[in-house]
Amino acid sequence: MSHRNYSEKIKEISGVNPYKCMKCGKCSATCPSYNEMDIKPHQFVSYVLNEDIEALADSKSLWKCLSCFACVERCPRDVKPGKLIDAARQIVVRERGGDYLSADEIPELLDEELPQQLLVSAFRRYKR
Amino acid sequence: MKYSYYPGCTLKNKAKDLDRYARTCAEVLGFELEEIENWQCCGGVYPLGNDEIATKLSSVRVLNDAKEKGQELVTVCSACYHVVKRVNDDMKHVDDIRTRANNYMNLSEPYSGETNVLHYLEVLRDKIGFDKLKEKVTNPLTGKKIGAYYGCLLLRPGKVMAFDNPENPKIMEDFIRALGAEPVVYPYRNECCGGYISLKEKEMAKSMCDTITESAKGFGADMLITACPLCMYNLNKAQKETLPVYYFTELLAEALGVKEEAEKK
Amino acid sequence: MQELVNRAKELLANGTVQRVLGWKAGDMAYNPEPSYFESEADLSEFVYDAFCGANLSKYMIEASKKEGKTLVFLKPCDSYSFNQLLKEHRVDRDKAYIIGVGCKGKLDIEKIKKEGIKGIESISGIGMEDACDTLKIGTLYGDKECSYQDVMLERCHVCKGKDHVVFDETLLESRDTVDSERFHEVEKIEKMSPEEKFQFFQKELSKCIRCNACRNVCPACSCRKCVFDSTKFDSAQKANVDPFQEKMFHIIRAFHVAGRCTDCGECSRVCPQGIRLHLFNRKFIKDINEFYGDYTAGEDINQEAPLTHFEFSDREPNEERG
Amino acid sequence: MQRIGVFVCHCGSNIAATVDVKKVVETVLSEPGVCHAEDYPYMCSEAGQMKILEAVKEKKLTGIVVCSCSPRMHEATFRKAAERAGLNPYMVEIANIREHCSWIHKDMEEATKKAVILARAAIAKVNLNTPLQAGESRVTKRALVIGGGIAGIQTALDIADAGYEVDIVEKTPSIGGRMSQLDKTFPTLDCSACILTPKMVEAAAHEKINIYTYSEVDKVTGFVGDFTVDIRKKARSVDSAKCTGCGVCQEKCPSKKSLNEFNRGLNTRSAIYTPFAQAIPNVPVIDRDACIKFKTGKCGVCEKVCQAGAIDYNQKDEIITEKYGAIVVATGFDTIKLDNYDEYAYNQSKDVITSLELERIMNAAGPTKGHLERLSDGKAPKEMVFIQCVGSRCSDNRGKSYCSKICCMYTAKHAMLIRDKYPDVNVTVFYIDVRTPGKNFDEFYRRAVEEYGVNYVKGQVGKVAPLPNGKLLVQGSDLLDNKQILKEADMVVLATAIEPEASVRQIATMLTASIDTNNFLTEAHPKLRPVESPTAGVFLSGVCQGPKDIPETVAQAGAAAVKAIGLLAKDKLTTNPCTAKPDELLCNGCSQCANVCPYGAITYEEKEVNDHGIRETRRVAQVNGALCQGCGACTVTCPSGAMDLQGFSNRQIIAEVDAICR
Amino acid sequence: MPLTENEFRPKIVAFCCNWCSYAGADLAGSSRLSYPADVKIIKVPCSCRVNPMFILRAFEKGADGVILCGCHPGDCHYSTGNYYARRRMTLLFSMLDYLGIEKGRTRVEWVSAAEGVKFSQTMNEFVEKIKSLGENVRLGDLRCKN
Repeated sequence: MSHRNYSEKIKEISGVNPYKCMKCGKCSATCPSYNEMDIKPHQFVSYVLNEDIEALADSKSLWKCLSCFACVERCPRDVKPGKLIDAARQIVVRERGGDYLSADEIPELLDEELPQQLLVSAFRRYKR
Repeated sequence: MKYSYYPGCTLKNKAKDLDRYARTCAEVLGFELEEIENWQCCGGVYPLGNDEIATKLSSVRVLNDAKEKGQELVTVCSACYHVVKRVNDDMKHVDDIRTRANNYMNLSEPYSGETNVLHYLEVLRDKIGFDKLKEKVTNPLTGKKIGAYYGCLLLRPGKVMAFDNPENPKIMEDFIRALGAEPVVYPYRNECCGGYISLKEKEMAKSMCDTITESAKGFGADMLITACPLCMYNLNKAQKETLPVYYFTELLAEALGVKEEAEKK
Repeated sequence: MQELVNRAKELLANGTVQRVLGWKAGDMAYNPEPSYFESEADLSEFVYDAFCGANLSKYMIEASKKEGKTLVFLKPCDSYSFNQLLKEHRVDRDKAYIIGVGCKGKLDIEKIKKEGIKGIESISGIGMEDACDTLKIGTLYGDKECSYQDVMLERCHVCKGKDHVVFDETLLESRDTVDSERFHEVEKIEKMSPEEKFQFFQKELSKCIRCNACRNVCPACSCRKCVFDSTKFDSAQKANVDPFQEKMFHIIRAFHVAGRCTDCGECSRVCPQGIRLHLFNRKFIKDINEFYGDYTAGEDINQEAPLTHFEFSDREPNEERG
Repeated sequence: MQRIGVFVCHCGSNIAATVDVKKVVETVLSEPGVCHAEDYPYMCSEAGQMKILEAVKEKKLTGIVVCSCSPRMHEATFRKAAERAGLNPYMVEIANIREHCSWIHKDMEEATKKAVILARAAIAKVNLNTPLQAGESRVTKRALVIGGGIAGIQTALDIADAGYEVDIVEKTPSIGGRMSQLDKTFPTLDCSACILTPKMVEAAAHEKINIYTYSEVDKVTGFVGDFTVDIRKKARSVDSAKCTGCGVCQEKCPSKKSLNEFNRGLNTRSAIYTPFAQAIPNVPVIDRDACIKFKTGKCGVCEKVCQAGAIDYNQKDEIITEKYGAIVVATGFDTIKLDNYDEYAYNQSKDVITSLELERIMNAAGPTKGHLERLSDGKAPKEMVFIQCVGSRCSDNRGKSYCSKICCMYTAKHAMLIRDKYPDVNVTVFYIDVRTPGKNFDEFYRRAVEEYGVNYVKGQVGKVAPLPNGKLLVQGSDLLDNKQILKEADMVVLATAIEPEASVRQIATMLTASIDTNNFLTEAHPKLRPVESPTAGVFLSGVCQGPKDIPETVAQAGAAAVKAIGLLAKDKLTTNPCTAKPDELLCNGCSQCANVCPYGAITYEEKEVNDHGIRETRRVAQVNGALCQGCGACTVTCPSGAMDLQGFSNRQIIAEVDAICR
Repeated sequence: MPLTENEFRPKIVAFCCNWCSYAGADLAGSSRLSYPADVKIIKVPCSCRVNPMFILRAFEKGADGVILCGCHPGDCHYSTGNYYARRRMTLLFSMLDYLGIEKGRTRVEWVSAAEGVKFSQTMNEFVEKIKSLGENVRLGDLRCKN
């Protein structure tokens, strides 16, 4: 797929209209993972609009987003940056198979208390 | 009153406590939780993509099961509540998802979001009533200063979850008050514990949990309560010694005087 | 029946009324017709039996223009029509002397014929003094019998009640005749698929020959000049030339009487083609009851009519029924 | 048969770029009745109108169709042109081929086709038009101003100075409005009370102005030039004629726990109170919900201490009915409720306040006597944070989609005043954009930055978290430095969105003035008629029409006054001749039409008619042309079609339907 | 949108009240908020001016959809007109449904003078709806169809 197509796909999967963003930065002010991210939440829309999908796909931010929906809740323009980044992650996972988490590394990540849902959700989020 | 009950995977395993206290207390409070047969895991995370259908089907099955019985659906785990409620909202409002999900499911009658999804706390608030609950408390938790930890999943997105005010919730505080204890309100009670990333980003999760527990302690909490096994895990990983974390159902059982009875189950 | 004649004679004699509006025996046992009686002698032809379905209230519009009072016999259901006309200033209460007459249900000759009874010469068991449970019918082919109830007019099965809403005096006992649910037929149609509904009405309405009998008999349809006869809407029509015009006529006719129709059922009774015209009016009545609260036209002349009244919280036209 | 001329306007390229006007001309020539058609770049211009005049003369036209912009724009222009040409002005119909066609379609073929159809519909209608004569109605030379803030006061003063009687209805106990709550005003920093109070006094003293405070509009009937209004004077429980305004009652009143509305609920007041020292009239009211006498029957302290004997517990609401020729709405605004913005902790912390609350705190008559201090502990703040656009520019249903317009400037004002008076206080302003169009406005904002060292940070705040130490942790972002910021503040001030005063909805309904989705009153035209409501005789002043600062409000108030004066100066108004007209021969006399007439314009008469030779007396409907406003409700109620509407007759509308569906 | 062959282009009549909806349509125009050319607007003083005869007439003459727009309840220029229109149309639409006429062919929408966006959206939706229903064959005078 071309960059344009990826960009369109992200908009489609997320249902986000990035043109609605007014660049107020409330998402970045809200995000608990802000410091861990290389591309900041308020920048997501620009990458999609500029069709700079490669940078987005290679970004650490994809894996640092908590899906805590705080940005979605507080966005005054209903842009939902969290859905946008999730869609980008979806595309990466679908296209590249997802190399962020491999089954081999699971055992060492486990401990006694770790709840099942964490494993289930990790696979949902990071693997095809 | 009889409800369909969806415990979810973790409550059958690492979070057994959350489940068995909930069931025992339901008996005391006079409502019945009828576990759905052959339920499947909700997936633990709501599939955000508009084109995700298959990943939503296990929730649709549960919802449709409750619909066929004519019951409301109760969950205890925050994650299950979140996933099932959001899928239900999709089935109600998103034509495309509804059509495609129903095509997969091939039900005798298409499912379109008819089931009402309730969190156990909502049953206490809206069906039983915190006043009534207070009357049933035999062992009030007087003197305990408890911080409610909501996390993200119960509250957000507020428009879909419609659980409580997402920025200033009070249902757990009212719950704590009904048990005879003193709620401690602190601003980070609706901030994320690190949730889903804690499998790989242990440090990040720890620092987030520290902010939460520091804030709670700062406002004088002796302990936290949560409805989420994932939050419980993360909060305990970050610290365990200075601020104990309990499932809300455990304190409920204690206040109703059935804690030991529940533990025998 | 004789009581009615006697009382009419009295009222004529003492000058209370100038004339009597009632039913006159027809050429058959089953077709009495509305008639004025100006004198005692005229009244020899007066009849009141189970075939006197005709609603006389509409005649009172013209009678109100005549000198002096007119004695009119109104069955319970007819009195609603009279009241509605009163509300619309079409009849003059002071020009009417109303005797509310009892009713044991009126009969539908078409139903008798449908029972396979042909060549009718005489019918007995139809007087108000009769038990009205079995009809004995003398025909060219011998005596036949049939159940009174089975051959009653549709409207009598769903009768509004046997109390008169307006009268000066009442005579003769009534009998309750309700044995069906009034809106049952309408509901059945409502449950059909659009295609079925369309076919159903297409079949009914394609029978229409635009004879205007329904319009002429209807007490609510009493305009001096009907829109379908005037140039006001560019809508003057005589015969239907296409299926649409049948619909147009019947929808508009029903709409014009919505909130005013007392469900007297005369339209269906007189339709020579047997079209169940009351299904239109009754649909409006049912909707009005459901959407805006129960309303019976003609029951109370001071009540606000549903189409000249509103509530802030009325339902929206696009709203789904539910 | 009419002789119709069709005139197709290019409107420069507005129409002609999308509609093939020549084709329209060519096509309509074959329509029945059309004997002339032409196009012209600007039909509304004098030269364009001359084209119409010439054609009427040459071709002996009896009807005119203009294919142009919306009739809301130029119907009046073309009717006048027809009149100049000697035609009845109501022989003109407009086909709206601009707003309803060229502006919304891109494909020329399609737009041209549609333009032809719209022209056909207008032609079909004109074929059935009949000359109509406008009637006349009188003008009551008195204006009503609803709302006694700066907008209402200015409007009333201007109308009164022109020599007309004006009544102001104000629902609170005093005139003055929001402006009286402000401490200083931008961009000059003069004291609000100092410039407002003289205006209030002037209004009160003006012989042509009559002020009803503590009063509300209950009912409005009638129409332009002739409104009848019921004003409810709420029971003050104090006799205004006797009260000397000494204030002893307020001092002695034992019930002192009611929230002080004037101070935005930041402190309390007595049950008997005047809202503020400069109140006009200086007559207190008793808040009956708080008064011990009204609640328990015991007390009566105020009555005992009042030497003037002005206290009257038995006073009742009084209804005053008055006639007006014009009504000006000046109902103003309020700040929005912040319940949807709990991330800013307004409901959780006393030290998070709105800007209007800060005005009261900064004001010498405010709850802290003008000292800047935290409401939680009375301590002086060292670190202050302002958050802009709280609830403004939100398209997510939590707040308002519009820019509240005044916040950037008042925030700069607050920042500057604080830095000026308390140089040791650090001030940080989080903004999305700083919007300062206006005379000396941007200079004002720059002074705050350059001279007063106010720290402006571009980026919205995500959360304000109260800390155990009593401070507030502000979590924001600096988009220019790409940093997340955590700042401990002592006070946080929210530039809260403004919205129209809640009562405006009810008032708009009473006036049948239209209102937009944000509850702002709609203007007759957004650019060309900004102070008039689409409802004739109703004018708009101040923020009820849209967000405005004080100079704009005063300017608009003056403009509204001029419009009202223009109306009041007329002795008679011509009335709309498009009224209902019954055909007596068809009328059944059933009264159904009268039941739906909102103006009581239909009456019944026993009248002798000659119905094709039959003479008889009938009950027939009569329409009072002065009362009828031409809605047409009666026409549909009438089953026989006896009632018709002139200018929108059944046959005319059906002709349009037929032309469109052809 | 360019015309393509064989595409079904419905005929749609929109009755708009002078005070709110017609102005709303004007605003849609001046804001360049497009909607299909299939919609043709007839101005009436108030939604209560619209006689069921007009609507049926439109269908008779070949309209595929009829929409009535008026001021929002409570905002009628004549105070009460739209309330009557609401009752009349509620009953008329219910009757048409009862006769088997597709429900989507008739609609009432309240559009204020400020709702250009809503006007355009409504018309776009309505045209889509009518397109999905196809040509009106149940309520037409077939002679009017060419």
